Amino acid sequence: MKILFFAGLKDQTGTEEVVWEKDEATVGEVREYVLSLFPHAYTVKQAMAAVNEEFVQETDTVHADDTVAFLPPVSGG
Amino acid sequence: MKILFFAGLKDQTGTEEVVWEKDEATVGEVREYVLSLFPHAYTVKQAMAAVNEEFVQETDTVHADDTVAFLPPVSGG
Amino acid sequence: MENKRYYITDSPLNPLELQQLVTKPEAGAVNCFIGTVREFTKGRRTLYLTYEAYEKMAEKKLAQIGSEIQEKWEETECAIAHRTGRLDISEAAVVIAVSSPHRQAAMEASSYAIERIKEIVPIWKKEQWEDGTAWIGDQLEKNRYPRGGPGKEELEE
Amino acid sequence: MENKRYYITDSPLNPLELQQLVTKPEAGAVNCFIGTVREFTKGRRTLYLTYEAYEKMAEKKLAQIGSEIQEKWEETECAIAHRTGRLDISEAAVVIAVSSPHRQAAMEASSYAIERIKEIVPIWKKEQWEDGTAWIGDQLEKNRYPRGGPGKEELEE
Repeated sequence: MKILFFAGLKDQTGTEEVVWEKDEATVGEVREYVLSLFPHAYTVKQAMAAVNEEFVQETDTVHADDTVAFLPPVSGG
Repeated sequence: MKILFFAGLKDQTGTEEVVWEKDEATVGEVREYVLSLFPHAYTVKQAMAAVNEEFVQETDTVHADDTVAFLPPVSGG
Repeated sequence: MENKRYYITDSPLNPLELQQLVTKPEAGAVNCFIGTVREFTKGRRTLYLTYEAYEKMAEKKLAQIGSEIQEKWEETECAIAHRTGRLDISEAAVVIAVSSPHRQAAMEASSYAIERIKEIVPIWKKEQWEDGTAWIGDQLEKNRYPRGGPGKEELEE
Repeated sequence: MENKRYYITDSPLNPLELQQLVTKPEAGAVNCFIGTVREFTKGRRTLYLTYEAYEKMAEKKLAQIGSEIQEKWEETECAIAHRTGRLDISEAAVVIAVSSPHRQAAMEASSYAIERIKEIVPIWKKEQWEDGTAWIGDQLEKNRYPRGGPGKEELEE
Protein backbone atom coordinates (compact mmCIF):
# COMPACT_ATOMS: atom_id res chain seq x y z
CA MET A 1 0.00 0.00 0.00
CA LYS A 2 1.03 3.54 -0.76
CA ILE A 3 1.08 6.05 2.09
CA LEU A 4 0.98 9.80 1.36
CA PHE A 5 1.97 12.78 3.51
CA PHE A 6 1.07 16.44 3.08
CA ALA A 7 1.94 19.90 4.36
CA GLY A 8 3.41 19.95 7.88
CA LEU A 9 3.35 16.18 8.11
CA LYS A 10 5.38 15.92 4.91
CA ASP A 11 7.93 18.27 6.48
CA GLN A 12 8.10 15.98 9.52
CA THR A 13 8.55 12.74 7.58
CA GLY A 14 10.79 14.38 4.99
CA THR A 15 9.03 12.49 2.21
CA GLU A 16 5.86 12.65 0.17
CA GLU A 17 5.21 8.96 0.18
CA VAL A 18 6.29 5.57 1.42
CA VAL A 19 5.26 2.12 0.29
CA TRP A 20 4.38 -0.58 2.82
CA GLU A 21 4.51 -4.12 1.47
CA LYS A 22 1.52 -5.48 3.29
CA ASP A 23 -1.63 -7.27 2.16
CA GLU A 24 -4.02 -5.82 4.65
CA ALA A 25 -4.08 -3.54 7.70
CA THR A 26 -6.50 -1.34 9.56
CA VAL A 27 -6.10 2.41 9.24
CA GLY A 28 -4.97 2.42 12.86
CA GLU A 29 -2.23 -0.09 12.07
CA VAL A 30 -1.03 2.00 9.13
CA ARG A 31 -0.88 5.00 11.45
CA GLU A 32 1.20 3.00 13.95
CA TYR A 33 3.50 1.88 11.14
CA VAL A 34 4.10 5.50 10.09
CA LEU A 35 4.91 6.45 13.67
CA SER A 36 7.36 3.57 13.93
CA LEU A 37 9.11 4.77 10.75
CA PHE A 38 9.03 8.46 11.73
CA PRO A 39 8.83 8.75 15.53
CA HIS A 40 8.95 12.56 15.34
CA ALA A 41 6.04 12.85 12.91
CA TYR A 42 3.66 13.72 15.73
CA THR A 43 1.11 15.31 13.38
CA VAL A 44 0.19 11.85 12.13
CA LYS A 45 -1.49 11.22 15.49
CA GLN A 46 -4.18 13.84 14.86
CA ALA A 47 -4.25 13.61 11.08
CA MET A 48 -7.42 12.59 9.28
CA ALA A 49 -7.01 9.49 7.16
CA ALA A 50 -8.26 8.88 3.64
CA VAL A 51 -8.16 5.73 1.57
CA ASN A 52 -8.37 6.17 -2.19
CA GLU A 53 -9.44 9.81 -1.70
CA GLU A 54 -12.27 9.13 0.72
CA PHE A 55 -12.29 9.72 4.46
CA VAL A 56 -12.11 6.56 6.51
CA GLN A 57 -12.35 5.55 10.13
CA GLU A 58 -9.68 4.03 12.31
CA THR A 59 -11.01 0.47 12.09
CA ASP A 60 -11.51 0.42 8.31
CA THR A 61 -9.37 -1.96 6.31
CA VAL A 62 -6.64 -0.95 3.86
CA HIS A 63 -5.64 -3.38 1.11
CA ALA A 64 -2.40 -3.83 -0.81
CA ASP A 65 -3.51 -1.78 -3.84
CA ASP A 66 -4.91 1.10 -1.80
CA THR A 67 -3.51 4.56 -1.30
CA VAL A 68 -3.67 5.86 2.26
CA ALA A 69 -3.24 9.56 2.92
CA PHE A 70 -2.71 11.24 6.27
CA LEU A 71 -4.16 14.72 6.23
CA PRO A 72 -3.20 17.36 8.79
CA PRO A 73 -6.10 19.67 9.78
CA VAL A 74 -6.99 21.45 6.56
CA SER A 75 -6.68 25.21 6.06
CA GLY A 76 -7.89 25.95 2.55
CA GLY A 77 -10.25 28.73 1.54
CA MET B 1 -41.30 73.87 -8.31
CA LYS B 2 -40.48 71.00 -10.63
CA ILE B 3 -42.47 67.76 -10.25
CA LEU B 4 -41.07 64.48 -11.67
CA PHE B 5 -42.82 61.21 -12.55
CA PHE B 6 -41.32 57.78 -13.13
CA ALA B 7 -42.18 54.32 -14.44
CA GLY B 8 -45.88 53.43 -14.22
CA LEU B 9 -46.76 56.86 -12.88
CA LYS B 10 -45.07 58.50 -15.85
CA ASP B 11 -47.21 56.32 -18.12
CA GLN B 12 -50.32 57.51 -16.27
CA THR B 13 -49.49 61.22 -16.45
CA GLY B 14 -48.10 60.93 -19.95
CA THR B 15 -45.24 63.25 -19.03
CA GLU B 16 -41.89 63.13 -17.23
CA GLU B 17 -42.27 66.43 -15.47
CA VAL B 18 -44.51 69.41 -14.83
CA VAL B 19 -43.71 72.80 -13.33
CA TRP B 20 -45.92 74.33 -10.67
CA GLU B 21 -45.53 78.08 -10.22
CA LYS B 22 -45.88 78.23 -6.48
CA ASP B 23 -43.68 79.66 -3.72
CA GLU B 24 -44.38 77.04 -1.09
CA ALA B 25 -46.52 73.97 -0.48
CA THR B 26 -46.51 70.85 1.65
CA VAL B 27 -45.73 67.53 0.00
CA GLY B 28 -49.36 66.61 0.55
CA GLU B 29 -50.50 69.71 -1.32
CA VAL B 30 -48.18 68.91 -4.23
CA ARG B 31 -49.67 65.44 -4.34
CA GLU B 32 -53.19 66.91 -4.45
CA TYR B 33 -52.12 69.26 -7.22
CA VAL B 34 -50.84 66.35 -9.31
CA LEU B 35 -54.11 64.50 -8.81
CA SER B 36 -56.07 67.57 -9.89
CA LEU B 37 -53.99 67.77 -13.08
CA PHE B 38 -54.09 64.00 -13.76
CA PRO B 39 -57.17 62.50 -12.10
CA HIS B 40 -56.34 59.05 -13.49
CA ALA B 41 -52.80 58.99 -12.10
CA TYR B 42 -53.85 56.83 -9.18
CA THR B 43 -50.32 55.60 -8.50
CA VAL B 44 -49.43 59.03 -7.15
CA LYS B 45 -51.62 58.27 -4.11
CA GLN B 46 -49.29 55.52 -2.90
CA ALA B 47 -46.06 56.87 -4.36
CA MET B 48 -43.19 57.80 -2.07
CA ALA B 49 -42.18 61.42 -2.33
CA ALA B 50 -38.66 62.85 -2.57
CA VAL B 51 -37.56 66.47 -2.52
CA ASN B 52 -34.17 67.19 -4.04
CA GLU B 53 -33.39 63.47 -4.09
CA GLU B 54 -34.17 62.79 -0.45
CA PHE B 55 -37.24 61.06 0.94
CA VAL B 56 -39.67 63.41 2.66
CA GLN B 57 -42.84 63.15 4.67
CA GLU B 58 -46.29 64.40 3.81
CA THR B 59 -46.13 67.52 5.97
CA ASP B 60 -42.68 68.67 4.82
CA THR B 61 -42.47 71.94 2.94
CA VAL B 62 -41.49 72.26 -0.72
CA HIS B 63 -40.12 75.57 -1.97
CA ALA B 64 -40.16 77.21 -5.39
CA ASP B 65 -36.66 76.04 -6.36
CA ASP B 66 -37.16 72.46 -5.22
CA THR B 67 -37.61 69.35 -7.30
CA VAL B 68 -40.32 66.98 -6.08
CA ALA B 69 -40.40 63.41 -7.34
CA PHE B 70 -43.18 60.90 -6.93
CA LEU B 71 -41.78 57.39 -6.80
CA PRO B 72 -43.90 54.29 -7.38
CA PRO B 73 -42.90 51.28 -5.26
CA VAL B 74 -39.37 50.48 -6.39
CA SER B 75 -38.39 47.21 -8.06
CA GLY B 76 -34.67 47.39 -8.71
CA GLY B 77 -32.16 44.67 -7.99
CA MET C 1 -17.28 55.84 -14.63
CA GLU C 2 -13.72 54.96 -13.61
CA ASN C 3 -13.31 54.66 -9.86
CA LYS C 4 -16.88 55.64 -9.17
CA ARG C 5 -18.20 53.17 -6.63
CA TYR C 6 -21.94 53.75 -6.85
CA TYR C 7 -23.41 54.23 -10.24
CA ILE C 8 -26.26 53.74 -12.67
CA THR C 9 -25.34 52.91 -16.25
CA ASP C 10 -27.02 51.75 -19.43
CA SER C 11 -23.93 49.76 -20.45
CA PRO C 12 -23.36 46.08 -19.55
CA LEU C 13 -22.03 45.67 -16.02
CA ASN C 14 -18.57 44.32 -15.40
CA PRO C 15 -18.38 42.40 -12.09
CA LEU C 16 -14.59 42.27 -12.27
CA GLU C 17 -14.39 46.07 -12.29
CA LEU C 18 -16.41 46.27 -9.09
CA GLN C 19 -14.39 43.51 -7.45
CA GLN C 20 -11.23 45.41 -8.20
CA LEU C 21 -12.67 48.61 -6.74
CA VAL C 22 -13.09 46.96 -3.33
CA THR C 23 -9.94 44.81 -3.25
CA LYS C 24 -7.29 45.93 -0.78
CA PRO C 25 -4.46 44.31 1.19
CA GLU C 26 -6.55 44.35 4.39
CA ALA C 27 -9.30 42.28 2.74
CA GLY C 28 -9.46 38.51 3.11
CA ALA C 29 -12.76 38.14 1.29
CA VAL C 30 -14.64 39.73 -1.54
CA ASN C 31 -18.27 38.84 -2.07
CA CYS C 32 -19.81 39.73 -5.38
CA PHE C 33 -23.53 39.40 -5.83
CA ILE C 34 -25.00 39.59 -9.33
CA GLY C 35 -28.71 39.93 -9.96
CA THR C 36 -29.49 38.52 -13.40
CA VAL C 37 -32.53 38.51 -15.65
CA ARG C 38 -34.43 35.27 -15.09
CA GLU C 39 -36.40 33.78 -17.94
CA PHE C 40 -39.28 32.24 -15.97
CA THR C 41 -41.05 33.67 -12.95
CA LYS C 42 -43.90 31.59 -11.55
CA GLY C 43 -44.18 29.77 -14.86
CA ARG C 44 -44.47 32.92 -16.94
CA ARG C 45 -41.83 33.55 -19.57
CA THR C 46 -40.01 36.87 -19.63
CA LEU C 47 -38.63 38.01 -23.00
CA TYR C 48 -36.63 40.92 -21.63
CA LEU C 49 -36.71 43.60 -18.94
CA THR C 50 -36.50 47.35 -19.06
CA TYR C 51 -35.12 49.22 -16.06
CA GLU C 52 -35.70 52.89 -15.44
CA ALA C 53 -34.03 54.92 -12.70
CA TYR C 54 -34.24 58.33 -11.11
CA GLU C 55 -30.56 58.35 -11.76
CA LYS C 56 -29.31 61.18 -9.59
CA MET C 57 -31.26 60.02 -6.55
CA ALA C 58 -30.51 56.34 -7.21
CA GLU C 59 -26.75 56.99 -7.13
CA LYS C 60 -27.14 58.93 -3.88
CA LYS C 61 -29.12 56.07 -2.35
CA LEU C 62 -26.62 53.43 -3.48
CA ALA C 63 -23.89 55.51 -1.83
CA GLN C 64 -26.05 55.75 1.29
CA ILE C 65 -26.31 51.95 1.40
CA GLY C 66 -22.51 51.81 1.12
CA SER C 67 -22.20 54.16 4.12
CA GLU C 68 -24.69 52.11 6.12
CA ILE C 69 -22.64 49.00 5.39
CA GLN C 70 -19.37 50.61 6.43
CA GLU C 71 -21.01 51.68 9.65
CA LYS C 72 -22.49 48.25 10.39
CA TRP C 73 -19.50 46.14 9.33
CA GLU C 74 -16.06 47.48 10.19
CA GLU C 75 -13.35 47.75 7.56
CA THR C 76 -15.61 46.84 4.66
CA GLU C 77 -15.34 48.39 1.22
CA CYS C 78 -18.33 48.47 -1.06
CA ALA C 79 -19.22 49.15 -4.69
CA ILE C 80 -22.65 48.87 -6.33
CA ALA C 81 -23.72 49.36 -9.93
CA HIS C 82 -27.21 49.06 -11.42
CA ARG C 83 -28.01 48.93 -15.06
CA THR C 84 -30.87 50.64 -16.89
CA GLY C 85 -32.45 50.22 -20.30
CA ARG C 86 -33.25 46.95 -21.98
CA LEU C 87 -31.76 43.78 -20.50
CA ASP C 88 -31.95 40.35 -22.05
CA ILE C 89 -32.17 37.01 -20.23
CA SER C 90 -29.08 36.25 -18.07
CA GLU C 91 -27.75 39.80 -18.27
CA ALA C 92 -26.70 41.43 -15.00
CA ALA C 93 -29.09 44.07 -13.63
CA VAL C 94 -27.14 44.76 -10.45
CA VAL C 95 -23.67 43.98 -9.14
CA ILE C 96 -22.75 44.38 -5.49
CA ALA C 97 -19.15 43.91 -4.40
CA VAL C 98 -18.11 43.99 -0.75
CA SER C 99 -14.69 43.28 0.69
CA SER C 100 -13.88 42.70 4.34
CA PRO C 101 -11.07 41.28 6.45
CA HIS C 102 -13.16 38.17 7.24
CA ARG C 103 -15.67 36.37 5.07
CA GLN C 104 -18.82 36.69 7.13
CA ALA C 105 -19.03 40.47 6.95
CA ALA C 106 -18.67 40.54 3.16
CA MET C 107 -21.49 38.04 2.78
CA GLU C 108 -23.85 39.58 5.29
CA ALA C 109 -23.26 43.04 3.87
CA SER C 110 -23.99 41.87 0.30
CA SER C 111 -27.27 40.44 1.48
CA TYR C 112 -28.09 43.66 3.32
CA ALA C 113 -27.28 45.71 0.22
CA ILE C 114 -29.68 43.87 -2.06
CA GLU C 115 -32.48 44.14 0.50
CA ARG C 116 -31.89 47.87 0.88
CA ILE C 117 -31.78 48.39 -2.89
CA LYS C 118 -35.25 46.90 -3.06
CA GLU C 119 -36.39 49.30 -0.34
CA ILE C 120 -34.92 52.70 -1.02
CA VAL C 121 -33.31 52.97 -4.45
CA PRO C 122 -35.57 54.57 -7.09
CA ILE C 123 -35.26 52.02 -9.86
CA TRP C 124 -38.16 50.32 -11.60
CA LYS C 125 -38.42 47.15 -13.62
CA LYS C 126 -40.78 46.60 -16.52
CA GLU C 127 -41.40 43.02 -17.59
CA GLN C 128 -41.94 42.16 -21.22
CA TRP C 129 -43.79 38.87 -21.59
CA GLU C 130 -44.98 37.16 -24.73
CA ASP C 131 -48.50 38.51 -24.16
CA GLY C 132 -47.98 41.83 -22.46
CA THR C 133 -45.91 44.19 -20.40
CA ALA C 134 -46.09 45.67 -16.89
CA TRP C 135 -44.18 47.75 -14.42
CA ILE C 136 -43.35 45.66 -11.38
CA GLY C 137 -44.10 47.08 -7.95
CA ASP C 138 -42.61 46.53 -4.54
CA GLN C 139 -41.36 42.94 -4.58
CA LEU C 140 -40.45 42.83 -0.95
CA GLU C 141 -44.11 43.23 -0.03
CA LYS C 142 -42.94 44.34 3.33
CA ASN C 143 -42.55 48.00 2.67
CA ARG C 144 -45.84 49.69 2.12
CA TYR C 145 -46.21 53.39 2.37
CA PRO C 146 -49.91 54.01 2.94
CA ARG C 147 -49.27 57.65 3.74
CA GLY C 148 -47.20 58.17 0.65
CA GLY C 149 -43.81 58.24 2.34
CA PRO C 150 -41.40 56.01 4.18
CA GLY C 151 -41.29 56.04 7.96
CA LYS C 152 -38.79 58.00 10.05
CA GLU C 153 -36.30 55.18 9.98
CA GLU C 154 -36.06 55.34 6.19
CA LEU C 155 -35.38 59.05 6.28
CA GLU C 156 -32.16 58.84 8.23
CA GLU C 157 -29.02 59.24 6.21
CA MET D 1 -9.80 23.29 -17.41
CA GLU D 2 -12.58 24.41 -19.75
CA ASN D 3 -16.03 23.57 -18.43
CA LYS D 4 -14.66 21.80 -15.42
CA ARG D 5 -16.64 23.01 -12.44
CA TYR D 6 -14.51 21.83 -9.53
CA TYR D 7 -10.80 22.19 -9.84
CA ILE D 8 -7.44 22.86 -8.29
CA THR D 9 -5.00 24.94 -10.30
CA ASP D 10 -1.69 26.72 -9.83
CA SER D 11 -2.72 29.48 -12.26
CA PRO D 12 -4.46 32.72 -11.22
CA LEU D 13 -8.19 32.22 -10.73
CA ASN D 14 -10.65 33.96 -13.00
CA PRO D 15 -13.93 34.70 -11.14
CA LEU D 16 -15.67 35.61 -14.40
CA GLU D 17 -15.02 32.14 -15.78
CA LEU D 18 -16.73 30.54 -12.79
CA GLN D 19 -19.64 32.96 -12.95
CA GLN D 20 -20.17 32.03 -16.56
CA LEU D 21 -20.10 28.32 -15.74
CA VAL D 22 -23.11 28.71 -13.43
CA THR D 23 -25.13 31.28 -15.39
CA LYS D 24 -28.31 29.95 -16.98
CA PRO D 25 -31.70 31.38 -18.03
CA GLU D 26 -33.39 29.96 -14.93
CA ALA D 27 -31.02 31.86 -12.62
CA GLY D 28 -31.97 35.21 -11.15
CA ALA D 29 -28.89 35.51 -8.98
CA VAL D 30 -25.25 34.56 -9.06
CA ASN D 31 -23.19 34.86 -5.91
CA CYS D 32 -19.46 34.79 -6.27
CA PHE D 33 -17.30 34.53 -3.19
CA ILE D 34 -13.58 35.19 -3.47
CA GLY D 35 -11.17 34.37 -0.68
CA THR D 36 -8.14 36.63 -1.01
CA VAL D 37 -4.72 36.76 0.65
CA ARG D 38 -4.88 39.26 3.52
CA GLU D 39 -1.76 41.18 4.46
CA PHE D 40 -2.33 41.46 8.22
CA THR D 41 -3.77 38.84 10.55
CA LYS D 42 -3.95 39.81 14.21
CA GLY D 43 -1.34 42.50 13.63
CA ARG D 44 1.17 40.17 12.00
CA ARG D 45 2.22 40.89 8.46
CA THR D 46 2.02 38.16 5.85
CA LEU D 47 4.43 38.43 2.92
CA TYR D 48 2.83 35.67 0.87
CA LEU D 49 1.09 32.32 1.20
CA THR D 50 1.78 28.90 -0.22
CA TYR D 51 -1.09 26.48 -0.72
CA GLU D 52 -0.64 22.76 -1.13
CA ALA D 53 -3.40 20.33 -2.07
CA TYR D 54 -3.99 16.61 -2.29
CA GLU D 55 -5.23 17.49 -5.71
CA LYS D 56 -7.16 14.42 -6.75
CA MET D 57 -9.01 14.16 -3.45
CA ALA D 58 -9.52 17.93 -3.21
CA GLU D 59 -11.30 18.02 -6.57
CA LYS D 60 -13.51 15.12 -5.49
CA LYS D 61 -14.37 16.91 -2.26
CA LEU D 62 -15.13 20.18 -4.04
CA ALA D 63 -17.50 18.25 -6.31
CA GLN D 64 -19.06 16.61 -3.25
CA ILE D 65 -19.73 20.07 -1.78
CA GLY D 66 -21.37 21.00 -5.07
CA SER D 67 -23.63 17.94 -4.82
CA GLU D 68 -24.50 18.73 -1.23
CA ILE D 69 -25.49 22.25 -2.29
CA GLN D 70 -27.66 21.05 -5.15
CA GLU D 71 -29.39 18.72 -2.74
CA LYS D 72 -29.96 21.39 -0.09
CA TRP D 73 -30.93 24.26 -2.39
CA GLU D 74 -33.08 23.39 -5.39
CA GLU D 75 -32.13 24.47 -8.88
CA THR D 76 -28.72 25.81 -7.90
CA GLU D 77 -25.63 25.52 -10.06
CA CYS D 78 -22.20 25.58 -8.50
CA ALA D 79 -18.54 25.94 -9.47
CA ILE D 80 -15.53 26.06 -7.16
CA ALA D 81 -11.85 26.54 -7.90
CA HIS D 82 -8.94 26.64 -5.46
CA ARG D 83 -5.46 27.78 -6.26
CA THR D 84 -2.20 26.22 -5.14
CA GLY D 85 1.41 27.39 -5.07
CA ARG D 86 2.63 30.83 -4.07
CA LEU D 87 0.00 33.57 -3.72
CA ASP D 88 0.79 37.21 -3.13
CA ILE D 89 -1.28 39.70 -1.13
CA SER D 90 -4.78 40.29 -2.58
CA GLU D 91 -4.59 37.30 -4.93
CA ALA D 92 -7.58 34.96 -4.97
CA ALA D 93 -7.08 31.61 -3.21
CA VAL D 94 -10.60 30.33 -3.75
CA VAL D 95 -13.55 31.31 -5.92
CA ILE D 96 -17.04 29.94 -5.30
CA ALA D 97 -19.82 30.73 -7.75
CA VAL D 98 -23.42 29.69 -7.12
CA SER D 99 -26.45 30.56 -9.21
CA SER D 100 -30.07 30.11 -8.19
CA PRO D 101 -33.51 31.29 -9.25
CA HIS D 102 -33.75 33.53 -6.16
CA ARG D 103 -31.03 35.40 -4.37
CA GLN D 104 -31.16 33.87 -0.92
CA ALA D 105 -30.19 30.37 -2.00
CA ALA D 106 -27.12 31.58 -3.92
CA MET D 107 -25.90 33.48 -0.89
CA GLU D 108 -26.59 30.80 1.68
CA ALA D 109 -25.00 28.15 -0.52
CA SER D 110 -21.84 30.22 -1.00
CA SER D 111 -21.51 30.56 2.72
CA TYR D 112 -22.07 26.84 3.16
CA ALA D 113 -19.43 26.06 0.53
CA ILE D 114 -16.67 28.04 2.20
CA GLU D 115 -17.43 26.45 5.58
CA ARG D 116 -17.33 22.98 4.06
CA ILE D 117 -14.08 23.71 2.22
CA LYS D 118 -12.52 24.51 5.58
CA GLU D 119 -13.82 21.20 6.92
CA ILE D 120 -13.32 18.52 4.30
CA VAL D 121 -11.14 19.67 1.42
CA PRO D 122 -7.48 18.57 1.71
CA ILE D 123 -5.75 21.90 1.09
CA TRP D 124 -3.19 23.48 3.38
CA LYS D 125 -1.93 27.01 3.76
CA LYS D 126 1.58 28.00 4.73
CA GLU D 127 2.11 31.53 5.94
CA GLN D 128 5.31 33.37 5.15
CA TRP D 129 5.90 36.20 7.62
CA GLU D 130 8.84 38.55 7.88
CA ASP D 131 10.31 36.46 10.67
CA GLY D 132 9.23 32.94 9.92
CA THR D 133 6.94 30.48 8.25
CA ALA D 134 4.32 27.97 9.38
CA TRP D 135 1.66 25.61 8.15
CA ILE D 136 -1.72 26.77 9.37
CA GLY D 137 -4.02 24.22 11.00
CA ASP D 138 -7.77 23.95 11.32
CA GLN D 139 -9.03 27.53 11.39
CA LEU D 140 -12.59 26.66 12.15
CA GLU D 141 -11.52 25.32 15.52
CA LYS D 142 -14.76 23.44 15.60
CA ASN D 143 -13.71 20.33 13.80
CA ARG D 144 -11.35 18.28 15.82
CA TYR D 145 -10.69 14.70 15.03
CA PRO D 146 -9.28 13.22 18.20
CA ARG D 147 -9.66 9.74 16.82
CA GLY D 148 -7.94 10.61 13.61
CA GLY D 149 -11.02 10.72 11.42
CA PRO D 150 -14.15 12.71 10.87
CA GLY D 151 -17.46 11.53 12.28
CA LYS D 152 -20.03 9.51 10.39
CA GLU D 153 -21.73 12.63 9.09
CA GLU D 154 -18.57 13.70 7.36
CA LEU D 155 -18.27 10.40 5.62
CA GLU D 156 -21.51 10.59 3.73
CA GLU D 157 -21.18 11.36 0.08
